[in-house]
Amino acid sequence: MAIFEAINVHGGYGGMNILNGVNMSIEQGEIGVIVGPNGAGKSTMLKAIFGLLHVNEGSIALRGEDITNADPTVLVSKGMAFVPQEKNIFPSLTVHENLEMGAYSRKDSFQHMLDQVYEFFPPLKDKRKQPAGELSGGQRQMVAMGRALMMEPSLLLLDEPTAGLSPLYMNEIFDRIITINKAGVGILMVEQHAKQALRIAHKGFVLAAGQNRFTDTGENLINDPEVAKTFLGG
Amino acid sequence: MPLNTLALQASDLSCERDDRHLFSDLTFSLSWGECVRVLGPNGAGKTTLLRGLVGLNHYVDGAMRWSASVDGRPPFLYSGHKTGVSAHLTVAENLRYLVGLSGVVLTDAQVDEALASVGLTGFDDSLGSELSAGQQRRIALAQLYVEGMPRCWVLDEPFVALDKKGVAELERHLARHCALGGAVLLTTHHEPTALAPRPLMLQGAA
Amino acid sequence: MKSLIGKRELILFGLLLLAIVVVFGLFGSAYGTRMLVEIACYAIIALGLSIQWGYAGQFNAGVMGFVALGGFFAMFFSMPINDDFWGSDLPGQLGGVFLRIAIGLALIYGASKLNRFGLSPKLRTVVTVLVAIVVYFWIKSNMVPVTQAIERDADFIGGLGLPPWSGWIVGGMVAGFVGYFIGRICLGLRSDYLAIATLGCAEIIKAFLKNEDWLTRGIATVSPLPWPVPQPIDVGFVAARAMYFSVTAVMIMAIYFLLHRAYHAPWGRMIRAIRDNEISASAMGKDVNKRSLEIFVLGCFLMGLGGATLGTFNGLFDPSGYVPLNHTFLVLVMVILGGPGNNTGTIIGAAVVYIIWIMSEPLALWILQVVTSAGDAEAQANLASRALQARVFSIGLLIVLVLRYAPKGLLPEKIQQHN
Amino acid sequence: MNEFIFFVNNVLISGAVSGSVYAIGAVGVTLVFSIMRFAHFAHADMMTLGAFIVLILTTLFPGVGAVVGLPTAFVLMPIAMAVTAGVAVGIDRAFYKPLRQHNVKPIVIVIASLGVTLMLQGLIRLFAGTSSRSLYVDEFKQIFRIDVPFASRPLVITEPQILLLVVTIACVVGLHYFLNKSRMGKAMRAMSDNPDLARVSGINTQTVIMVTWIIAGSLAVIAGTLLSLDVTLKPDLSFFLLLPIFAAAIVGGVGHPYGAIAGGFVVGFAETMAVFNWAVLLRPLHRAFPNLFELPANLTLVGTEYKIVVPFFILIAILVWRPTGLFKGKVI
Amino acid sequence: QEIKVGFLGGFTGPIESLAPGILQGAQLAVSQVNAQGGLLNGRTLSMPTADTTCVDASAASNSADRLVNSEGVVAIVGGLCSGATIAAANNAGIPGNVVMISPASTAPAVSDINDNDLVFRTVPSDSFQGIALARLLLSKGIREVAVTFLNNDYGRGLADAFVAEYQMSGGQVLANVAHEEGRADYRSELGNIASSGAETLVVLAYADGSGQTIVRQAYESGNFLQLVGADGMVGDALVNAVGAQALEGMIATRAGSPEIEGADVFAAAANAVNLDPNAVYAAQAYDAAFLLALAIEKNGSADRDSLSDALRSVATAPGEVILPGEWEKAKRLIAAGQDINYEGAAGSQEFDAKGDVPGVVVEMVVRNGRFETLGLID
Ligand SMILES: Nc1ncnc2c1ncn2[C@@H]1O[C@H](COP(=O)(O)OP(=O)(O)OP(=O)(O)O)[C@@H](O)[C@H]1O
Ligand SMILES: Nc1ncnc2c1ncn2[C@@H]1O[C@H](COP(=O)(O)OP(=O)(O)OP(=O)(O)O)[C@@H](O)[C@H]1O
Ligand SMILES: CC(C)C[C@H](N)C(=O)O
Ligand SMILES: [Mg+2]
Ligand SMILES: [Mg+2]
Repeated sequence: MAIFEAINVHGGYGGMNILNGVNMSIEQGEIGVIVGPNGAGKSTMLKAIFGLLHVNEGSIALRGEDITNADPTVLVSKGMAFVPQEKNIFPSLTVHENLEMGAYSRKDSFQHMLDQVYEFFPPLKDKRKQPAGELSGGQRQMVAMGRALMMEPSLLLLDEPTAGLSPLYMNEIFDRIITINKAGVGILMVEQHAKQALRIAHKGFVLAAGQNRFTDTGENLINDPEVAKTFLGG
Repeated sequence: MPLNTLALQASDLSCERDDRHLFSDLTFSLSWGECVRVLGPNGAGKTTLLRGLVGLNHYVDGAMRWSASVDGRPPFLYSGHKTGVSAHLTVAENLRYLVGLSGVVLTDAQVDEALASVGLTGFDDSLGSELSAGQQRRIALAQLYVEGMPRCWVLDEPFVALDKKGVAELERHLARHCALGGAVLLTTHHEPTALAPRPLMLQGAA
Repeated sequence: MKSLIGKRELILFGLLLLAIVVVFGLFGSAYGTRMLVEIACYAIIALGLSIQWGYAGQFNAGVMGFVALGGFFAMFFSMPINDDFWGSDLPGQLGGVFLRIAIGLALIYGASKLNRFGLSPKLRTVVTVLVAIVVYFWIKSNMVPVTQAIERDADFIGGLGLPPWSGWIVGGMVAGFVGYFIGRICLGLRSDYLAIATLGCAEIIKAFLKNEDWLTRGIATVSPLPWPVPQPIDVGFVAARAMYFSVTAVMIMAIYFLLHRAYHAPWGRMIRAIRDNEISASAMGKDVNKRSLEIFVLGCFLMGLGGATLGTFNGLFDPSGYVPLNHTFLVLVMVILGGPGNNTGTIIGAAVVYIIWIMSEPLALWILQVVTSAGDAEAQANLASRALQARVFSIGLLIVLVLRYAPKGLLPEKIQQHN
Repeated sequence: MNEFIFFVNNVLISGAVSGSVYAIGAVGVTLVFSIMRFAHFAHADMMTLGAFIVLILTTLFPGVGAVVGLPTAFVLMPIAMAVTAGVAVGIDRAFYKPLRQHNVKPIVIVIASLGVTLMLQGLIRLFAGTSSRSLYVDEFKQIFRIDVPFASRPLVITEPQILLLVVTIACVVGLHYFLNKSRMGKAMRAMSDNPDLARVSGINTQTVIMVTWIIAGSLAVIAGTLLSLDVTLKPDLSFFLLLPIFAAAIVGGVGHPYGAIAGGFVVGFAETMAVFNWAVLLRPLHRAFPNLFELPANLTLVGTEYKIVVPFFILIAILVWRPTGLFKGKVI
Repeated sequence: QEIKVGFLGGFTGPIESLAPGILQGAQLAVSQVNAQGGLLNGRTLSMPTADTTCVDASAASNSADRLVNSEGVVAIVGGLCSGATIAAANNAGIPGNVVMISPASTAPAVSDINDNDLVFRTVPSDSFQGIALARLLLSKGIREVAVTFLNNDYGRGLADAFVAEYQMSGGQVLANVAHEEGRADYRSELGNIASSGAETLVVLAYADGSGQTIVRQAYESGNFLQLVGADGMVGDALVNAVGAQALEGMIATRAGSPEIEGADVFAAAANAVNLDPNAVYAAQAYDAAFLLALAIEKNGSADRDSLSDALRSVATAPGEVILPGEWEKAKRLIAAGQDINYEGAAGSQEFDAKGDVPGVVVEMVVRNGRFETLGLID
């Protein structure tokens, strides 16, 4: 059974629809990657999934349970986590507190996750007590990822997690994502580093103008000449 | 007069933050027609350096000399890691505002033209907050297509959030700019293909 | 252009007329005419706020201060000349003080320009502040004996014996002048800051008028004030008030006409463009700051003017009588209820709200009386003044209700397509 | 020595007392601002409201204080805090929340809060009249006159002043721990930083807003009650507090709780120092060297009648030179 | 039908505890008139009230406007606070041609209203009380004082009169500071005053307003050994509010009733209706109301015209003496065309050209938690 499935999603900001029937699904333990040009609706789709904007038509389900237009707080408690594309940290909170906020709705101890995040992103460990706003662009991105991992989510939505990261860290992040994924976490992420991302993806979705243009395995999409030409930049 | 051949001359720059040296004894220059890319891993101090050079922070010590500027306008065009796009202004207003910082006033036609160059045709009345991340980046980049802007560009991570086409177009534009005698100082983690910037390593980085 | 008066306006006017007739019937025509004049004065003030808030989105929470300034100048210009003062050597001494003030200001100004002579801006600021402090004490020590002498020997300096309307105009101008300074400082900041700053400014103006007894007679009130038309003592209440009303009515019409003209001129188009596209002034260059400052000053001018007409009509100048409730919030409700930026709406709003304001007292009194069903006279008197407080509540309630259910007011501003 | 005691009494103690009131008030304003992004003008009236509730309680249950040895009003204050907190939450639900959900500009909510100000004042006056009242219903204020060696004047401090200072310190410490150690406190800071991300992190923003009002309301009651114990209770108390409190909040940097506390004391001390007659302190010097200089009887910066000018000028100066406040507030 | 004489007083605001007693004094006169057959052929006298709030001039003139224009009163008893009286007279009373008799407005400025002979008072001016207060303090050996006065017509007028006399007779005024009504805290003002070194504080203000707060805080500060007040501060409500131990020994003055027959008659009548005859200005209010009733009867109609002439005629000698309560007798005499001369509860009420009356000032002191009258000051 698909752990996550979105069928024919229409939605947008205010009156106008940005998404015009998007379909997506990923199975337990899969990585899905969304690629597409600027303004295609990738971020909008993630927001729609996470209940941050209204879905006018279509349905979204998590492990078969309908979560269309559910409140983000509910989704978090159902094991979803989301790293937005921008403004994804709390700048005046320390790195440590940022991570704690990630675990806000956890009632149990999350010390092991803290350790794990610091292990994932060693630069953060030194800067634990520093306000996250004082970090460099890449370090912030790490904080954002770390924050999302704190809930030990079963489905992780990532909007351009590698933006502004050095190639070294980008590869690290992809490795981490694979590791997390191996542990059984479903991943749905938007990437502009499309090739690298599709390489680790089980499924790829190419969005344009709020609709699926191509949906296939990562492999196939990379090898599809049309996709490569228009969306992966040669 | 070195200042006429150099867009920027910086010598003995140093910066200390969090009780550690991000860089020290950094000396470099940027000539017209040249593109320099500041290199270093995350947290190396690239952003700090650029902001220090353009006067947005006081952490960077040392001598920095920009080429002389025309009638009191800033001698450089800076576009930051954060795009500086205001959520409450429309796209056109945002652009006017940004170029206004360099003392340039645009006609409606010029606005349309610049927006078209970055693929934002038709968005001029949308609010900044109503744009996707890549589109916001494009507003900031639209100033690079405006006539009469300073010729020395300081760009922090200009490629972030751009799609493949956008990246390629920007690379081409930067290359063209240098070929026409402009100067570019940038940071990016993206490996450019159509552009061959001179690397400037920030040493001592973590 | 479509006809100026739409159906909605007609209905509102009709209802308003009915309400006015009812008031005349219930409380007599002396009271009724008085209400009309007060409505007219408040309408002028409200127009001032309406263009600030409606045209330019500036929220001025210090209407009271500008109104009080107007009231003061109405008094100052129109009161007869005080021979105790002018006949002594006090005017000369006071002139000396003013001369010193002028010298002091020149010194401060000079200090603030020291950077031209190579002083670093930081040092210049320090020097300027020091100079300002010294000048302040110098003037203070020179001024206090003179003002005390005036208070002792002449009560206060009295008026200038000029026609009231001259005071009205000067009052408006000074209000505009004060508005200019506040605007210069606050218009570029968040709108809440403008609100707080104007609120504070109003209190300062009031404190000044209350405590500079040599100039204003302080809390001891000045009355009666001369009118530009015959006064009740000569022709009776109704006739005198009716004449006063005609003067204010003419003023409103003139202001209305001028605003209408300006609004449809290029200046007005620019203003609307600024307002419609909202905030960040700098997006379109310095002109925006200038335009919004103009609007702010114009608004303050109207408030001062209205305040002056109101002051003259009340026949007394009592700085402590200026309270935010009557002179800031009441006006605010008039504007938001009437429709910010819509002049017709604002005038109607002024009338509606003023009638509600007046009527809420007897209404609340009646309710209170029914509830407590008549105690002794003392309790009755007490009830009456409690009922007065019902006004405070009803104005507050009106504000939140309008904001929630009719955020654009009774007569929303007509958004015309321009360009 | 006497002169020094006089200085302590009139500047240090008074300044600390009014500073505390401003600080507690400004914290409330600043918290509301940082969570909901609007200047809550009705805050000072929540102080008055709280004090009136205390007054009602004190009239109903006089003598409670005698049992504990503290003023009755102080003992009953927690009940009023609970009530006022409830009222604050109710006001938000009824008046601010609908506007928020309509996504109006913040200034519109500011205007609504002015409306709420008037409603609160109207109600208070309608039921309690306009006169001033004492919160000491059947007791009298305890005054401590502490004799100091080498001085004939005693140090004077009253019971409510001591309570106020103690409670202020307790509030500051408590707030510090709450904001930095507790889950909810951190959530509040998170929400003030980035409300959208707070929602995404699973923070229930409605709850945070509610808690904010509860804290703001309770703090308002503390400030209002202790101030009224110290002076008297009047329905229009709030008008005199509004400006200093906002000045304090802005001086400290809006949205910055510690800044608000510092701002409160800055404004408080500035006020007392501005109206203090500095000639008093120079008198000993003058006595020692009578011919050195001439000492005027009155050397005050501004007359007491212009006290209100002090916060205003501080406010303007900050707006001109450093609109983000001493501690770099959130937004300008 | 009814004939209306309005009562204009500060029922709320800084004399709210004094106003009720004053109103009752006036109402006593009204009820006596009505009980003894009413006026002008059996019409009854009624007394609508209006609140001036004492300190807000606009409120005062609005209330007076209402009495004059909406209620249609023939005359007015009031106002009480001087500022309110002046505002009401200038803006409603005088333009409306309404006679006003104030039972309490003591400010010298009231004499100088340009009033077409419409404004009177049954209480002596503060130029009188101020002198009396100055002499009283000097006679007690108090030679240095600090003065703080309410910044209005009353406070300022009284302070001027007091300070002039006190300094002329050798006293020293170390500080003379105005303060403003309605604040919750006067400690900075008091601090400033105390910095002058004075140990006696003269507070010229109102008992339910700034006066109360000031004496309370003056006591708390411990900077003053002796508190002094005037008519505005006299009232047991003040003692109850501030606390007896704080006020014990406070000295005050007020306009009193001289030892005349009318005073005793009034006292008896007042006691009969449970009204404290010594309540501040109750007797004066009684006189004002009674005089107005007499004047209306004398004038022969409920018209406002020529009422002030009638008032002067009934109030001043010569004429058959009328004492408080003697309404039937007065009516009879007036009907018979005889001249009468009212000799009232608080004085003989002989109006001078400005509408003022002579009178006496008494010394008060707080003892055992109450204001006690010690006797006339000469
Ligand atoms: N406001 C600040 N206060 C204190 N330290 C800061 C502040 N801003 C940045 N830093 C620190 O300075 C160092 C350099 O940051 P900078 O932003 O210049 O890095 P960068 O090279 O641009 O990195 P990236 O590629 O991730 O953007 C980092 O370690 C960061 O934590
Ligand atoms: N808040 C908003 N209100 C209205 N329209 C919006 C809003 N945010 C985005 N849009 C519009 O929705 C479309 C899709 O935006 P979205 O952010 O989903 O793009 P994206 O695919 O994530 O692009 P990018 O690669 O640039 O991040 C864009 O055309 C944008 O203008
Ligand atoms: C009632 C009195 C205290 C009034 C006071 N004598 C005054 O003239 O204002
Ligand atoms: Mg996006
Ligand atoms: Mg960077």
